[in-house]
Amino acid sequence: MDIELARAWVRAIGAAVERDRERLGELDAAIGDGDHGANMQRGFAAAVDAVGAMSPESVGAVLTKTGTTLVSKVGGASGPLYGSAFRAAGKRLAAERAETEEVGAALSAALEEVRRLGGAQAGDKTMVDAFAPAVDAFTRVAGSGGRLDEAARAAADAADEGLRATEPLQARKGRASYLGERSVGHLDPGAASTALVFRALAEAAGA
Amino acid sequence: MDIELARAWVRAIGAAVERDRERLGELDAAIGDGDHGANMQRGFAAAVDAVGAMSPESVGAVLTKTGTTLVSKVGGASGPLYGSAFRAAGKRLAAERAETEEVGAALSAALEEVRRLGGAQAGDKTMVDAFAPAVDAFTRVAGSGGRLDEAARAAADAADEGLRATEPLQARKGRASYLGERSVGHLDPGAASTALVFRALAEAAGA
Amino acid sequence: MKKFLNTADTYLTDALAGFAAAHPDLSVNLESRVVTRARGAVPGKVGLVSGGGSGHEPLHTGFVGEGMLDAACPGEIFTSPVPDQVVEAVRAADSGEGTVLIVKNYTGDVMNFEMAAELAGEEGRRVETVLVDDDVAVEDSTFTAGRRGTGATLLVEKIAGAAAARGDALEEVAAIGRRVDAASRSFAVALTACTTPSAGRPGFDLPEDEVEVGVGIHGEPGRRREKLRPASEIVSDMVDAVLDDRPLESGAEAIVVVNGMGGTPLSELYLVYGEVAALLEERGVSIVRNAVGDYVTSLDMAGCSITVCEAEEGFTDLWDAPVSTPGLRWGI
Amino acid sequence: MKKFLNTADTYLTDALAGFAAAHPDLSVNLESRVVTRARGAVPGKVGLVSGGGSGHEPLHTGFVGEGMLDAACPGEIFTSPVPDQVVEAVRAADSGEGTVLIVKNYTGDVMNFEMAAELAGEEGRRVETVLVDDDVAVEDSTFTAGRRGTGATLLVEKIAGAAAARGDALEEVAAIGRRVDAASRSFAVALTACTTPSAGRPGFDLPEDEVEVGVGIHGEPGRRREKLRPASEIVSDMVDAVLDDRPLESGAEAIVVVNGMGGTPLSELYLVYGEVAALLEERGVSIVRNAVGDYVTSLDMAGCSITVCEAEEGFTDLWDAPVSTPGLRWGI
Ligand SMILES: Nc1ncnc2c1ncn2[C@@H]1O[C@H](COP(=O)(O)OP(=O)(O)O)[C@@H](O)[C@H]1O
Ligand SMILES: Nc1ncnc2c1ncn2[C@@H]1O[C@H](COP(=O)(O)OP(=O)(O)O)[C@@H](O)[C@H]1O
Ligand SMILES: [Mg+2]
Ligand SMILES: [Mg+2]
Ligand SMILES: [Mg+2]
Ligand SMILES: [Mg+2]
Repeated sequence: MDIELARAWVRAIGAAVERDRERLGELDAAIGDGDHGANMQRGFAAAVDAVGAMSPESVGAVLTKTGTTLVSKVGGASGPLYGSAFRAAGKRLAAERAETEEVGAALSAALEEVRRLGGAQAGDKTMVDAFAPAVDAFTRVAGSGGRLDEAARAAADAADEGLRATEPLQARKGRASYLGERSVGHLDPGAASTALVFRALAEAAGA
Repeated sequence: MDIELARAWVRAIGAAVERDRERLGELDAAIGDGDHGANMQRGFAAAVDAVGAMSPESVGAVLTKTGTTLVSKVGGASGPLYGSAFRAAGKRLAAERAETEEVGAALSAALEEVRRLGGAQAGDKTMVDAFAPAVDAFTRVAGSGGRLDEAARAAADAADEGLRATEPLQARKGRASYLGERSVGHLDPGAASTALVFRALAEAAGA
Repeated sequence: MKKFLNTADTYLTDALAGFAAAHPDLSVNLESRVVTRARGAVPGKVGLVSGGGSGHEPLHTGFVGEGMLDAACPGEIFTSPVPDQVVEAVRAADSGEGTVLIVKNYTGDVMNFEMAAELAGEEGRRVETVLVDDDVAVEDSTFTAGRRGTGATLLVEKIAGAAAARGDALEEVAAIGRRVDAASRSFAVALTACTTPSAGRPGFDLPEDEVEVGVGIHGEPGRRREKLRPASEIVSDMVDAVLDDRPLESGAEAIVVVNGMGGTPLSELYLVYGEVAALLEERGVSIVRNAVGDYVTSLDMAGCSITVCEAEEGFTDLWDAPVSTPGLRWGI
Repeated sequence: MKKFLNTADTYLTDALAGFAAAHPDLSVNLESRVVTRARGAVPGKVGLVSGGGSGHEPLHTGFVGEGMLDAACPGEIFTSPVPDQVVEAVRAADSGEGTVLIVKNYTGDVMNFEMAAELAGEEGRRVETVLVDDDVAVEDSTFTAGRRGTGATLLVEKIAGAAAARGDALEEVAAIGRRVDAASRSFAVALTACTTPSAGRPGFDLPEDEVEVGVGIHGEPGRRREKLRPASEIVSDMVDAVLDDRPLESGAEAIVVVNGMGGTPLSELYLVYGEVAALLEERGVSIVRNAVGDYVTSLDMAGCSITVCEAEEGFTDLWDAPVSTPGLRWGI
């Protein structure tokens, strides 16, 4: 991954959440407060602007800027979570280019940060349920010598799979947990946006 | 008219407004505030109780009691209007029995009081538009020697006719006047209750 | 109908009972339906009484207390009180200095309060009536029942209440009440109809993209129906209606009330106030005081009214004077 | 969607601009979205900051002023503020005596305020956080995000605000805020869903004869759906839920808040209060203070919450202490 690709990734996320803003909002309305689409759209639109306006000296600078922007623009649960995730990833990638395995390590650090901040376990019906399998898949492919686009595609597929698997779950973290059993039968909105984030990486890397 | 007939009249009005409470409410909702049915029902239910509990010494006492009860139970526009009307009529009938012409004079006094208090002219789309033709018809029949039931039936028919004639009118008094042209095309609720009052007299007298 | 109630018939009594429980400094007679200050008439002070149909809370019951009303007589929902109630309220309010009746201009209210005033007069009580008729949606002509009393009632009750509290005589309190009314104009728009407990359904049907313009406070339809437009346009028309009827010169000072009808959240009312403030500023009118909130409501109706009152000599000080009621409180 | 607004995107800014215009004694920064007292931090006084998603007005912006908050930071509708905003608010509130953050217990609020607290700490500011988590509709277990913060926020902000005003030190103000939270429990029922400007339609569909039981204040569905029943039954269940979670002995004293969600008229809230008062009396609990009205709302949602706070040593005096904010005012 180079600086341009990092930027392209952020732009691709921006485009995806813009496009799916309403869907994310509806998913959140069903078991939360309906703002997840607006939150993601607001955050990544700002991030796209921010990383477009800067002259980054490393891949990490792009991701850190993205994270910082998310933290200061989004609010809600997803702002600190995604924001800190991107910042954690950015911290690991101090060079102008990053090998795919390094990207994998950065993504692992991001996941770690989400887990630490939010305290969610696998199966709690949160973004972790898409994030964790995605990072797993990414590092597996990267570890066996796969290219970035291959790793990213595997990650995106795994995230999709993880998203689907949130449907039957009962939420134990975030707003959806307030609904108790009524959270069952719905996709988790944060898992859905995480799937978009990894799909965007695959798109950017494959282009 | 004797004391029992006066009481029967009040009971008949009570039954009629109970039965038509909803219709009167709907008429009032269309061009007013929707309470006319409840107002009439509350007032006449109390009046039926009141005249049932008393030992009146004159026809007028029954009507005066009815009027007083309406004034102190109804509120709104219809309370003072009907209340004062019944009181004005009651004042004229100090004996145990009243001839039909005397009843006619009492009804004229009642109408006069409604006019004085409310200041409505014919065609203003108020209860006066049913009340005035009813009193006209009543006194005409009574003046030419008609019986009470005949006079009352003519009055009721005239009131019905007057009610129907309020539909195309634009209101110039009461709440409906606030609607301006939008009051056109609706029956006046007070005219509708007035038609019930006269129909009830015809029923009571015909029984 | 979706309301917190037990039965439609007991709605009013139950709500008044709750009001009584919540406000031990007021005395609520559930039988006669009269709300007074617990300590009764204030010796040496002119009494202030208002009332009208229920469903407009906090008006009028919520404005009983120090610096405002001495007694209120709530009628049935949207139905003016009966004369007996009003007389009872006058008795409770009258310390011997006479009583001012604040009456919103509706045929029923006017007639019932008139009858009450007569009865009170027969008891040897001095009574003055202040009629509130601020709603410019209604033409003030012989072809109507005259302008309705709406949002300005808050201003009249507060300002006349403060005048009475500072010791003004009967005629003076009435006079300032009348001046406030004369200086005030209002206009209201509804986004939804309200539902009375007894009717059980909305008073009129309003499509999802239409609003009723020029409504009163009794759930009646307005002067006309319009497509929903941006708030800036709606408010601009409302302010025009108000100021066309009683123009204010550049340099004038005004007290403005943006009043919610019961179902509109505060943030929308503030949004509306922002538009009003900008429009008045454009015209060179400075808003010296304002009130934004639910004061003169129409059950659960979504909508708002805008009242502009020219702040004549003395109004602002009386508005600022201490008041302690359930619905308005400061300085005490 | 029927609202007084210009565009969904500008709703919040326009409403805040109107709020700013209406309250010249507050200072509203539309850029940073921070509301403070116009005269800034009070020398020698512990600062009080709260914030959260918008759409709950008057909470929190409406509680900035003497005797209550020093600053509020409103987020987007139903979205917690970002750390930058909170830090800005802390800077405005901090006179050097430290600042108490009052945070409603939602994942997003907690995380954003935590990050802000860290940043403020890095600036050398002393910060204490009081978490409000009173809503018993949510189990307080590791299988949930913990109880939500709802109606008790009013009590915490008022009482902690009064403690700060009388000169309590940072830890003391925080401690009393925590005690108020610990003594409070709430439960809410919604009759309708609310509509956020950006969604443009109600968050959930509720049939005409059903209610959502155990809702929060963000338009989310509740714990379960029920048929609409008489208010006495609904309220009885609500009071049971509250008192089952934190029983009060006969003889206990309580402060009770019956809080409207934005679309429910005051008369219904009083009706509900009447039921609550009767039920607590049955249990031998005396209500020493109450508040009935819209305090912690959910846009235009029809519904209400009931909060019972045991009036521990000192609470009542602090509740009674003077306060002057747009949403709560007495004694000043
Ligand atoms: N504790 C947590 N750990 C991980 N993810 C969480 C946690 N709480 C919430 N989330 C994620 O955040 C998403 C909601 O984000 P968003 O709607 O933007 O914020 P909010 O819940 O504050 O409205 C949820 O769908 C979930 O995936
Ligand atoms: N000035 C008036 N003169 C005669 N009748 C009137 C007048 N004003 C109103 N009414 C009658 O009263 C009726 C409404 O009565 P009601 O609904 O009980 O009272 P309110 O208008 O106070 O709600 C109207 O339909 C009309 O017939
Ligand atoms: Mg959300
Ligand atoms: Mg009526
Ligand atoms: Mg009426
Ligand atoms: Mg949110």
